[in-house]
Amino acid sequence: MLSIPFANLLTEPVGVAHYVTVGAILFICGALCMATKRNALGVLMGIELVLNGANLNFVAFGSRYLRDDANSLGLDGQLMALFVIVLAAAEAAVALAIALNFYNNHDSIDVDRADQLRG
Amino acid sequence: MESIYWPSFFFFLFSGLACAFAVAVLLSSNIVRMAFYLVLSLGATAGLMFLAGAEFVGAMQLLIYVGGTLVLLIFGVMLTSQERFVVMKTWAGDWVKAFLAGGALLFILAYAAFSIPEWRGIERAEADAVEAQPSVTPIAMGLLGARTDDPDGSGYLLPFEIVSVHLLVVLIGAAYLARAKRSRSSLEKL
Amino acid sequence: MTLSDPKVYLSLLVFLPAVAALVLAILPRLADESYKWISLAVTIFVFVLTLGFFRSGGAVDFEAGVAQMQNLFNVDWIPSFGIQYFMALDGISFPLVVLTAFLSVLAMGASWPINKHVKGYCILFLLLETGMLGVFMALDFFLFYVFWEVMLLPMYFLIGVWGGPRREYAAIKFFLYTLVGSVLMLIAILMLYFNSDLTRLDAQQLAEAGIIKVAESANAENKFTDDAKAESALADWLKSDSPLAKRYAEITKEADPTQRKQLHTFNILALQQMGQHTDLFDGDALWGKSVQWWAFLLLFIGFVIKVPSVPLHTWLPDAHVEAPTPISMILAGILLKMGGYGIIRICYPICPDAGYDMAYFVCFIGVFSMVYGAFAALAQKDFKRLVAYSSVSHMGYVVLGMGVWSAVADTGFNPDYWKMGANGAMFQMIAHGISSAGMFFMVGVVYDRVHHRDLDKFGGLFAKMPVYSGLAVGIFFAGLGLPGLCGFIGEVFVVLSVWKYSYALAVISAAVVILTAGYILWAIQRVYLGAEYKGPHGEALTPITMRELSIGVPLLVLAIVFGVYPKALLDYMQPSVDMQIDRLAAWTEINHPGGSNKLGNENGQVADAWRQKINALQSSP
Amino acid sequence: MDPASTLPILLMAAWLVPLASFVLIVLFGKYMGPHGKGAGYLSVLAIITSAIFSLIAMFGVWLPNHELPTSGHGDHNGAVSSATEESHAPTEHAAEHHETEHEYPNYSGDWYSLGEFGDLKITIGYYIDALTVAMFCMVSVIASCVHIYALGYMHDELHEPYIDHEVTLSSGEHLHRKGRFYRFFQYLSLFCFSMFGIVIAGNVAMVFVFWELVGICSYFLIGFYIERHSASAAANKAFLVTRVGDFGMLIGMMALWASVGTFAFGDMKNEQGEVTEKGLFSLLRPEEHHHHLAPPPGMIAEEERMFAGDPDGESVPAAVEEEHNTAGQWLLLIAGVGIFCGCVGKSAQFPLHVWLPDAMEGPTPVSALVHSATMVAAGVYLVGRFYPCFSPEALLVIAYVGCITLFIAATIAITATDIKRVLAYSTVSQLGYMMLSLGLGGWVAGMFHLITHAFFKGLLFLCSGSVIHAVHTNDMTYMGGLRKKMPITAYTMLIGCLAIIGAGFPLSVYGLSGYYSKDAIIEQAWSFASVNPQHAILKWAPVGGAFITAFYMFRLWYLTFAGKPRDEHRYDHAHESPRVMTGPLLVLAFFAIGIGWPIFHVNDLLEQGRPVGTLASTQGELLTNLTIPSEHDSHVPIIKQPAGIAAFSTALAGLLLASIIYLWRLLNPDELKESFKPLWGFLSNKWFFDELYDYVFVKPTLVVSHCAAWFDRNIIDSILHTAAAICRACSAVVDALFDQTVVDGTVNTFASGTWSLGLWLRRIQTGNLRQYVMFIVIGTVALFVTISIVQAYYIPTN
Repeated sequence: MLSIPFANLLTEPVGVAHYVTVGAILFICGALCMATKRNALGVLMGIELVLNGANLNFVAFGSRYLRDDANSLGLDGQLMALFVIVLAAAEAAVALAIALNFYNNHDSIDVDRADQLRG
Repeated sequence: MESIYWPSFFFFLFSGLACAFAVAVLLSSNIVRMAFYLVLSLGATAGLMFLAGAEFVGAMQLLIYVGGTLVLLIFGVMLTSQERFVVMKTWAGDWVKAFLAGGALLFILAYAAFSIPEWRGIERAEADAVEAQPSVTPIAMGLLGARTDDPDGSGYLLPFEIVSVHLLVVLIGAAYLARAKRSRSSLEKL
Repeated sequence: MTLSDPKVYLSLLVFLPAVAALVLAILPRLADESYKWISLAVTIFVFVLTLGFFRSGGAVDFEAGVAQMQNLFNVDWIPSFGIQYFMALDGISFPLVVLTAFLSVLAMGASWPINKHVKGYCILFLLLETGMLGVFMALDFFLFYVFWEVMLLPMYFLIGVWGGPRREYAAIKFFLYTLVGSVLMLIAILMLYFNSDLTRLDAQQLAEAGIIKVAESANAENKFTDDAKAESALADWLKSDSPLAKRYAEITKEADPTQRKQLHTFNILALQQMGQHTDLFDGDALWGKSVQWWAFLLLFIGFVIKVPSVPLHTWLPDAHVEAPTPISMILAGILLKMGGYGIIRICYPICPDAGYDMAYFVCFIGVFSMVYGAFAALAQKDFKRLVAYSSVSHMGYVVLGMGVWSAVADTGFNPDYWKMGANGAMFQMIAHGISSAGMFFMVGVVYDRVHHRDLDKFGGLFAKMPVYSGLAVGIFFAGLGLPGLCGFIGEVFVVLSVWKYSYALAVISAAVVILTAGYILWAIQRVYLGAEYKGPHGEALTPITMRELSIGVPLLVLAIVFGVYPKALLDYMQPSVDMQIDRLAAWTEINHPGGSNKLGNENGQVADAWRQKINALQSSP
Repeated sequence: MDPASTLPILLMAAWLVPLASFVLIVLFGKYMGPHGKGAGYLSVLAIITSAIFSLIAMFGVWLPNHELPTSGHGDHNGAVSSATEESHAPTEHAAEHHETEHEYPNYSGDWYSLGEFGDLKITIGYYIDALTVAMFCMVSVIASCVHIYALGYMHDELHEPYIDHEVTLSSGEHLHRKGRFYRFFQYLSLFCFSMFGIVIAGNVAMVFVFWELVGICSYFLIGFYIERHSASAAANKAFLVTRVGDFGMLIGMMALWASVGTFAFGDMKNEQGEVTEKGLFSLLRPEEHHHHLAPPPGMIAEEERMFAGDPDGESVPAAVEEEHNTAGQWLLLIAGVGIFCGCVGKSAQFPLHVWLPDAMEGPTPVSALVHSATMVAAGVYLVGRFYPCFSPEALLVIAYVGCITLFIAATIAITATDIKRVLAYSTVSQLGYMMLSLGLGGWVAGMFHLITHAFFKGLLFLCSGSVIHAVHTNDMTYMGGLRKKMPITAYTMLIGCLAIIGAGFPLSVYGLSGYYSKDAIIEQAWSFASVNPQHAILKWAPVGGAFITAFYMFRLWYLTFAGKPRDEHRYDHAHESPRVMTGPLLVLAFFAIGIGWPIFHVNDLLEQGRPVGTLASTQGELLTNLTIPSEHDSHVPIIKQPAGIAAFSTALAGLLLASIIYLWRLLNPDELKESFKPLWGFLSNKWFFDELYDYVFVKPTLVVSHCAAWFDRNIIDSILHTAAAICRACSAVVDALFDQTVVDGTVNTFASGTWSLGLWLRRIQTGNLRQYVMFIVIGTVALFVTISIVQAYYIPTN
């Protein structure tokens, strides 16, 4: 019974693929966030989401519960995730500082007004 | 009919929350709400991490992201708002393009993820047999350069140090960049 | 990594000017004077370093009376091509190195009147010094070539930027000539490289080439133990982890000699051994001539351009006339010597067979340059041009002296006369380095004052600048070859040695003494003697300054010292030159026992008669 | 005192003291007293020290240790008797009377070596024999006199400023300059050093070294008045002409060097007195060969080697008959003639005599010391020193050169009116006598004449200097009657004139110094002619020369001192020279009278110095009918008496002729000049040698040199420029045909493509952050798609 593809979703352990899919969703939300928000802080939040999605993948690939092959990243995945978190924090600090500066200079945080790099 | 495998249940719960709030972040146009949804999304992700057996990472996720980074963000929101919670509309065309591209990417990623059999998960019995191992100590040792879990693996002392220094530099740099407004007048002088 | 390590000492010596140039380049802007002072200090320091070789007993010293390479070291540089960072000093290169350092100091001192782009000038000057020192010390052909080119470019700019009115023309002419020479040289280098094979040398020869190190033997007489020692040193070397040794071992593992690969090398000493002891370079190359014939010809042309010899000399007068005074000093004093150095260090020992065939050609080139240069000098109206042509003439002695291959069957393989010629040539190089640098400086002193060099518009300088004129006359007489001054020794040694080789050339070369005296005395008469100065800016003829004096006097003093006591130089130089000539004479005896030299008869009867008679003479009371 | 150890030291001291003086004056001359006056005293002190050392060497060391030949050769009569006893006939073969060889003491050694190459060695050493010591004494004594004399003569140079009346500046004024007193003495000291160096030299190379050094001193001294163009030109001429001779000398040296391998004169001995290295003399005249000239094997081999490449050469050894072994003789001849060429240059022999008269541009003391007494005699000295190595043929060349020279120079002296030039030509002529004598085998006669001539010619020059000092002109036509004004000068000069013409009582032992030496030369010439009748000209030339010598010397004296003054103004201002100048005149006059007297034993001393093996008469090997007679053969009465009478009578005739024309005025010299006008013109133009050389050598040399320079500029450089132009043309063609179309086209298309692409891409670069993010996303998708396509279709799955 329940030959529908997702029938055993709740009875069987989930795999890496599930996590990866969630990570992908988070990533794409973040990316789209960056692509659509005009507020610099929104863009920043998009970045956080993207990083978060990636982080989730790291954790998933390192987890012993999710896949049975010997290629598990093991602890390395978690360590990577940790580094990403730290770097994300650092990035957030810098980005905020940039945003503040931008705001100081333009009296706005609309990224569309930041177009000095136009070719 | 087998009983519900609770970890899967929680996975779906947290993943649903995380995705939902992420989409909310995307769709919301109010910067303060966005920040709020982001907090929730990140918190849910932390739950996913707990589920994957990465307690320490999950905890850090909560501490640093939810506790630290977001506070930072909210500070940013408060410091830069020229009117009260201003709304900046995005062009409709941008939305369309964004969703097209994003959907395509999502499709590809999900397809790729499920196209590999090994990634679809392990047997329940196997999963039950996995002993829970505390990960804090191995992580700490790994960061200090001595791997306890994997004798052949390499430690992360150097990246750790680099990251520490990097953090320091970034903070100093951020502080410098975010100084008071006089930079503008001095720029004009130049 | 102390200074007592030759590796460090020699590298410091060579690269110190380059490093200083780099430092000057990145230093913030200073006053022009400071650049000059810094450069002067660097050149002086380099000179002091070369003087350090004279203290005997130190770890890095240069012992007089030793023929072999001293302070030898080699470090792998580009092991896949067998290129090494290989330097050493012997009696041939050591005097030239000291001369280079010495003249650099003086030339830097003579650079004071230069006020245009001083920073660039000093940087290029220092780079030039590195190139020159490197050429004389390098024993790896590739390294040699690199230094050769390193020296070329600064010279181009020094002439082309700081020169006279036709500087661009002169610089490009200099550059093209020299470039042609170095391209020919490069071809020859590659020919030799691809025909070389280290595995063909035995242990003793490898030791000679500086590749393996044999412990000093207590009694040098015992050939057997020496051989054994060399063998064991070879074995030790093969066990070491140097890439060269590994490849050597790998290649020699192949038992079948026809299947064996060749182990190419750029090592000049090893190439010398191959040239003299193997047939590696005897293969046909082109038009029935052997590899070494072509290599010799190409190298010789390359070097002879630098010497320069007629007819490849016309860059020299232009370059000299246009170059600023200190650069003329360097050019005449050192750069020309590289040609002679190349001939004696590279051409003859590596390609003895070709050298034997072409000895007459070489000598003829030398004599022709002597005569032609002297005649041309006689016709010049420009003071500096005259001195430049005198250089052509004087350097002819060098080529001639090196080429007098008189150790042939007809003379009983007696190498003494050739030794005399070669030593005379080497001496002449140093002597000419001193005298011609002095002459150019003397021209520069007066040019700085009156801004013209027209010989017909001088006169009476003796009255206005007595000390200067005295110095100048002294130095010009050194160039003339007056006994008691350095020019004489080299010239007379060379000329006296020529008769044994060819009496026709000897007579012509002796005749040059008349012409030399002619143009120098005539120039002195027109410039220094006479009642009054006939040109413009007569009021600017002020007496010589202390700076100029301190440049001119050391040159004259050296000219006198070497002229009166040539052994001061020969003691350092002669053993190495003699060893080289002895080897070539031994080579001739083995390879041309019958004597095919066109000067003698074919069957060597004369030589036998010669020997018998000499022996009889010596045995009689 | 052991001569072997003391002589070198003494002579070296004598040699080096002037060098020290030179160095001191060069460095500090300017500061020595007012206008460098102290330099003169220093120089004088130095040369007197040298003289003292030399005299100590002679009288304190040499003479006590070396018994002079007791057979009494020094005494003319004694010489005759002993010679007659030992050599029965002049034509006797030489090999039989080597028992007449006497002791030949000499000391040689090396101080240091300039270079050693295997067995070859070039050293600075010494070779001391009787000749060396005698020359040292002669040079140092004359030099002392001249130095002292110069203190007075060069006094003008102490003035500030010195006015040179012979130089007119472009402004029309005479040149005013600083005095150069010290400079003069500096050069004199250097000259003395160099001259001693030649004399003491132990080998040919060292001779050559100092040969050049005296040349350069001569150059400086001739050109002392550097402001005068004539002086600097004369200096150049002197140096260059002597260099031509040196060229020959170098060839000779090379020939010797390549064949014998040594330059040393004497044998080098070690502590035990054993010969370690043989010198030239013992190699060329081996002891086992009775000191007869025999080319060493090295020379024979070298000659064979030389001619081996030249089968048509006239000297193929096999072509000559057996009893005359010519092996090595040609090379020996080349070496000998080569060395002699150097002597020709230095001693102003024909054809290189042209420089010496011009050299009189120098101050008169220089003419006295350098250009008459010492330096020009160095050529003769070298011939004497090198004597054992000259083959008979080379000697014949020497004799002929000397003979031609003595005649030409004497004839030119007849017409000269410059007092110093007359003396200069007389010097050339006398040097010709010496060469002739040496060439004919008269070694002692030649060297004897060298010494006596040095004294009386030095005296003559100093006297002429004294005259010039008084009347401020060289031209004898402005002089006359000066003997009343300056008697010391006049009578010392008369002594000099008498000495040079060889005045003495014929067939006796009483006469002035020239009498002994000149008669000896003429006797030798007659002796030579008696065995070689085909060379009779060599017999008459010296006799004719004696006639001319007497004529022009007394012409000079009469024109200067006798008769009436021809220029009253100059005559009125003339005065006797100060004592510092007349003193040396008197000293030299004493020597000019007496140096030849037997009591001074100069002749004996020279006899002692005669190189071993050269006394015996020698047969030519290449010229088989040539015999160089033994010098002792000339002392036989059958030769001595007619020769003496001939010499005396010709000299007397010359004197008489001069007296007739210039003293008694029986014949008007101007009428004579008019009637012999072509001859007179020929002689007064010095046989047109200068013009000839100018056309034959100087001009062609300059033409060749201009050709060379022209060749450089116009041929070699043209070739270069043409090559460069061709290269440029080719490259232009290539440029037009290929580069600009194909290469440039490609490049330009590429460039413009890149440009337009950039322009297009530029539009994408909006600077809009959000757009960039979109690009990232789209790029990622594209990447994935591409990879999967590639994977699916192009990478084979296993």
